[in-house]
Amino acid sequence: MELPLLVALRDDGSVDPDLDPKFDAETLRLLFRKMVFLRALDEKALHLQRSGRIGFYIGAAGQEAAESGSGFALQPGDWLFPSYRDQGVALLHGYPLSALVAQLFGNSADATKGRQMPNHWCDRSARVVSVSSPVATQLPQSVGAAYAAKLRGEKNAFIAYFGDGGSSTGEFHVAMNFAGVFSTPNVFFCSNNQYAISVPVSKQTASGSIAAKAAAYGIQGVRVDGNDVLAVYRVTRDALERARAGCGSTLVEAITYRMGAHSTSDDPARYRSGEEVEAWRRKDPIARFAGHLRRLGLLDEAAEEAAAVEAREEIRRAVAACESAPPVPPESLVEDVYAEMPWHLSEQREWIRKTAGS
Amino acid sequence: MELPLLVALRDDGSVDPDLDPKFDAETLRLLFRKMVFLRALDEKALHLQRSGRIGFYIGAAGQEAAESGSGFALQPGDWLFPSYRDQGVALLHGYPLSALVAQLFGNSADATKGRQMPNHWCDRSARVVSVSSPVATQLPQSVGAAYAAKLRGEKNAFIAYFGDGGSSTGEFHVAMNFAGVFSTPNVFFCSNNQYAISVPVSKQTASGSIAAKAAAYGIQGVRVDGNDVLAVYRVTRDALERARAGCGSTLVEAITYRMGAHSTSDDPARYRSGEEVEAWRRKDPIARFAGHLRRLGLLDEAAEEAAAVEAREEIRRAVAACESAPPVPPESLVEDVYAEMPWHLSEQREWIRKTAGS
Amino acid sequence: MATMTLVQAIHDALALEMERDPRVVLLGEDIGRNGGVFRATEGLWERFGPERVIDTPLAEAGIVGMAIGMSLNGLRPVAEIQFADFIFPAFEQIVSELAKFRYRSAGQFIAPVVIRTPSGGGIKGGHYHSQSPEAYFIHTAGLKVAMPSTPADAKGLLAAAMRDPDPVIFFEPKALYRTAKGEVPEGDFTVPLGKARTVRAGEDVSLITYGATVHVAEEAAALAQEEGIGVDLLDLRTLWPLDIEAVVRSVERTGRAVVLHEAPRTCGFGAELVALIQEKAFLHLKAPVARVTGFDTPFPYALEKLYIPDARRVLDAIRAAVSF
Amino acid sequence: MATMTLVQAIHDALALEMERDPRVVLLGEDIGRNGGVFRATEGLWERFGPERVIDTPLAEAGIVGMAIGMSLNGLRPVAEIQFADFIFPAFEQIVSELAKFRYRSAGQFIAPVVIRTPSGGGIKGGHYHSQSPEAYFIHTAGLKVAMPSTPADAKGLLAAAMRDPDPVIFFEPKALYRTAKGEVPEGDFTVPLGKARTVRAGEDVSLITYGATVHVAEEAAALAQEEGIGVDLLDLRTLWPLDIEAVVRSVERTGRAVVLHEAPRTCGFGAELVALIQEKAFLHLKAPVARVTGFDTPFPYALEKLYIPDARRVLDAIRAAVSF
Ligand SMILES: Cc1ncc(C[n+]2csc(CCOP(=O)(O)OP(=O)(O)O)c2C)c(N)n1
Ligand SMILES: Cc1ncc(C[n+]2csc(CCOP(=O)(O)OP(=O)(O)O)c2C)c(N)n1
Ligand SMILES: [Mg+2]
Ligand SMILES: [Mg+2]
Repeated sequence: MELPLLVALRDDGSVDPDLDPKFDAETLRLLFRKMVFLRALDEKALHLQRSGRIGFYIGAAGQEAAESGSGFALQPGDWLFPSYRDQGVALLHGYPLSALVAQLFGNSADATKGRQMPNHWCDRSARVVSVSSPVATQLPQSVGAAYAAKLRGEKNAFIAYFGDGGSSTGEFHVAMNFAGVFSTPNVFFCSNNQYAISVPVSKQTASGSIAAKAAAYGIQGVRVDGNDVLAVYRVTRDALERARAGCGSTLVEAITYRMGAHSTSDDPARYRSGEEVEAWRRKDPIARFAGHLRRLGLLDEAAEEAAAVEAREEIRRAVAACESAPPVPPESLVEDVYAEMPWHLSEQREWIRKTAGS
Repeated sequence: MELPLLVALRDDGSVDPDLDPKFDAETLRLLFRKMVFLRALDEKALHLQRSGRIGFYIGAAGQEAAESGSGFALQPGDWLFPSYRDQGVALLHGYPLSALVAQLFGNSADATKGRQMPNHWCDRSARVVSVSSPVATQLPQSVGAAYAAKLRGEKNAFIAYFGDGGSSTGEFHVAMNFAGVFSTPNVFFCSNNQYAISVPVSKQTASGSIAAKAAAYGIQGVRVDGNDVLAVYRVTRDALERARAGCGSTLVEAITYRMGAHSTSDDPARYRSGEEVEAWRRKDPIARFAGHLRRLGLLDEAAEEAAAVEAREEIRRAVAACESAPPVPPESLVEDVYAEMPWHLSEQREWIRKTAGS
Repeated sequence: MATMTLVQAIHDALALEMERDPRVVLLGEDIGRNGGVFRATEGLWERFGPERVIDTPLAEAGIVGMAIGMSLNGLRPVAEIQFADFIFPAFEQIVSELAKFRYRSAGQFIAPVVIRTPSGGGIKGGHYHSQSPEAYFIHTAGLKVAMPSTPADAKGLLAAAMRDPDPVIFFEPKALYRTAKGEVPEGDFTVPLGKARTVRAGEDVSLITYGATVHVAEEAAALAQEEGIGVDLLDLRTLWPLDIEAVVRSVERTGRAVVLHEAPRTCGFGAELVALIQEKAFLHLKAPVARVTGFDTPFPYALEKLYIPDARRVLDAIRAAVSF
Repeated sequence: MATMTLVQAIHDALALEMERDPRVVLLGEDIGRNGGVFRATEGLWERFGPERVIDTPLAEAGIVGMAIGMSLNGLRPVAEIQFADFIFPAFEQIVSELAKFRYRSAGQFIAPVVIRTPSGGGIKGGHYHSQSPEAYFIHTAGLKVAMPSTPADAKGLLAAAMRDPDPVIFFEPKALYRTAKGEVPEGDFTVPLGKARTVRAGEDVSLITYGATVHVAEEAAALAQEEGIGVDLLDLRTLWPLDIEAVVRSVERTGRAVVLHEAPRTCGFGAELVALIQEKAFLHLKAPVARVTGFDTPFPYALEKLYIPDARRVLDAIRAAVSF
């Protein structure tokens, strides 16, 4: 049961006219800068982690085409149910960099009060739903949110992200099945980056393809070259449009590669070879898109370098703006468990006041 | 994604030579008697329930071909992971009628000490695993048991039964996926009887077929006419053989119909029409097989009646033998929670001794 | 006032809230055309349509996960889990997600889902149609847990739960669905979450319980009265957040307490009640707080009657407390 | 004797038992080639092969369901759940199946599965890499629950769990994996399930705990000693079935008790300990049994240090108990 792999940016430098989103020069350059920005963000965050300034980080180097291509296709009213690796999509969907960086520090500048680990952010006003660690729990939730919109006759799409590992969970199955049965406006975007921590996708499923699983649910399935930002944009845009048009859900599988570690706690050298990594590095989605833009005469070395410098500077400013914010106040520990604080948490707040001396 | 529906007993009275198991006359007659026996068992049990002699019952009328055809294909060393409706398979696999009937009464004649509701039996020596109510939990278990056999180089097959409703659970997904990845000797037998209590299969999945879901896991999928005992036997036998031969797992979908209520607590008139039921009654698997045997000259009215009388008599004797056994002793309440009784259960046994005066 | 059974009162609350608030939707297995296996949603599918009374595929994780998503996007979903015994496939969604959305997003995302589910024994349902799993949810910060014992409370508490800004696990004692009958206020009516009800006042011993065992407790209290023992009987109604004041006030007066539930003893809610009582009223206690509970076994089929606490066991505990 | 960290002791037990008993298999996420995210299974995949050290797809329900099936068919599986926070997708298999097989089949089918899982905070893991969910499992009849605090106990208890005829949920305090170092007997070695360990003897107050907080308790006990308060410190090691004798014996002597754990307070295991102590030693109690616990909130990221009980909070409770 093989689905074709959709590719826009062909090896010979041409673009498949059926998949070409036909962006103008400005948009192509903008998209490129977004990808460069993500790479720079990862580098900075990894540096912050290594130097002990933040506790943890999950990078997405190598997956910039999947992140930016799909994120670029979202429209403002759409809802995003991200996984912990999708900061790239969130930023494109209106989650401010300042908020994202503050979340990494988890101090009083963080809109979520330092409640969760880095990479577990959210933004109600941007419709970016709260990231949680348990893999794939967001998938059935995205179906419910989509159902609500459909019930009210709203025309937004609901995109949820997950990984190849996530496709093995029970939550994946129930979400796809509910989306099929209720014909909701969902897009399920699987970043198949070949690994779930150390487990290769060949040990995750014997089906050979995650997109092909869509048929088991009566929804659309699409396999796309996840390192091809134009193709990813195109298939995601189409899937979102089908959703908004009331034509049901799509499962998109973007074939890509996590070039770095699973997280700052991981050592990928334990489970994959240097050659394998090298082979994928040669397919680096940023370099690939840069080559395309260069061929079109839309990019030169100076512009490429400028994009990186600009990105680094913006990130540096964001970090500087929040790094030294004071820590979250101790009492905030017991807030937001319920809408109103019940007696037992008021008691616990009293202990905090006494012992923390606040 | 349509799989063909396999049929052996054709409408024109002929048998598809590719699916014909080529049973001799004795075997055909035996198989028929097994089906008749199941119908008689259901009738008796429903009567016992209506007259208040047992508390509850789950019948399988209409599904006798699926039950008997598949159960007939099992070999002694195979393991059975049944659902609550598969008494027919269990009996064919060596679970004694006397034990089954005693379980309905849940008194001291019951080998499982009256611990569970009717239809929740087991038999270690027959490799019939303990039935539990939660739908589909047995599926991943059957993969683990199969893995154990494979690890030891044993050549048995592991068959697990479930319903169309069960295909929606997370457990279904993880079981199929693990079976695919570990290439275990499993057969997953889905009795698609068109309903999960009141919910029609069209609201259970938008895929149109449960067998087709096999492709999502890289395992074999087969769709068979579940009211055709020969075809069911044939596809199940083949699937079991593939399993025993180390060729991996199969998902069998048997298309059938529950002619009666979901259980004695259910009123099917609330959710399906008389015409629908009538249409399926005309496809009664026992009548269909009887017609075949009559055409072959292997059955006449007298033999048919004799089979029913004999079945009823055997069941009557089994009921009589255990119905008046004494109740289970109160102290047995706290046995078998652990291998050895810990202090807290010994204490609780003391309360029982005091209050129950035993 | 109308006389209703407990299940009719549940139905009444659902119907009224659906009428009042178009954001309310119901979802679960067999709740639509079939009206629910206990008929709690009978007629609502016909009345409010299949978009608002939703028959789902057989997947509790999907039911709760979908309900969470609905609530994030402005609906007020009421999920039915057909039996509390089948809530465990949804445990991940409840414990990791439902309970934590408000906290982890610092109030940006809230998930005011009500999960209705029949619990407890008394219908010869054996292992998987009888359990009382409330302690799992009380232990999970972020959830509210309620269980009515009368038709009026069933209606009022459920309506309150459906208007509450927090997720509520709402246990319905299935043994009472048709056996508990009583006067129920007509029309709009709520019973506030977090307030216990004094079923009868007494001076000698506090008897604290909830759900189906309230009726067992009433029986035991009447028997105790015959022996001259005055029982102060408290029906908690909301298990968590607990009406701690009512509990402490009662025990301070009586100096003795028995806590009663059907769920297994070890790490059951009774343990928490004992711990709180001895923390807050230690110097008033003239006897250890006694627990009368289910056994630490899976719920049995044949020995169901032995498993569920009866008035005699409660009376024994009352006597022991008074004569300690 | 060899000096080992706690994670090395776990590794040692696994390796020795795999060597000793060919029925032992390990399964979980990233436990094979990667050696486990905490390296508890390092080298075992190379040594015993991928058939016995099994990397599974990402599905805890599958891991536990598969382990149950393996155990039904004669293997002795040890399932790793990567973090205790991710055990909930397997809750259905654990609560409805693993815990009930022996009972519901009246001993015909048994499921001696060990589930190893790192629990507790201390690594800045936030909500989902820090929880202590032991109470859920203690409340579930049919399960045994253990949690070591030293390398020697980690090895001995795990080996005992792997030979036990009942399912055991084995919590490994991840904060101790590398910080707890100690002497560990070499070769075959077990610590019996169900026996507590007296960490230090004292006459004034009993301090009862398990897992990572044993070390907090030791610190607090030392501080108390400086103030002349003798602490009788008990490390439960097996949480359930509890070593009730050791608990009661200690409290009968001291007349005062503090129970300590990291898990949330409400309906935590501490509540059960309080309930049991006051049931069995009421007349010996000179003060209410105090609980020092985590807060009734999801586990926080930034305020982790505040959340986890520290020696100062324990000392406060000890002082309060003694001066009550
Ligand atoms: C339910 C659950 N089990 C285990 C984990 C631990 N864990 C975190 S990420 C991960 C791998 C996820 O892989 P994949 O879904 O492919 O996403 P990727 O990290 O590659 O983006 C695992 C096992 C978890 N977070 N949730
Ligand atoms: C996990 C779970 N949820 C709900 C139920 C309640 N229930 C019992 S049988 C049933 C329908 C099962 O339908 P299907 O799988 O098609 O099997 P059938 O009864 O038709 O043989 C339901 C919802 C259950 N037993 N387990
Ligand atoms: Mg991945
Ligand atoms: Mg069915």
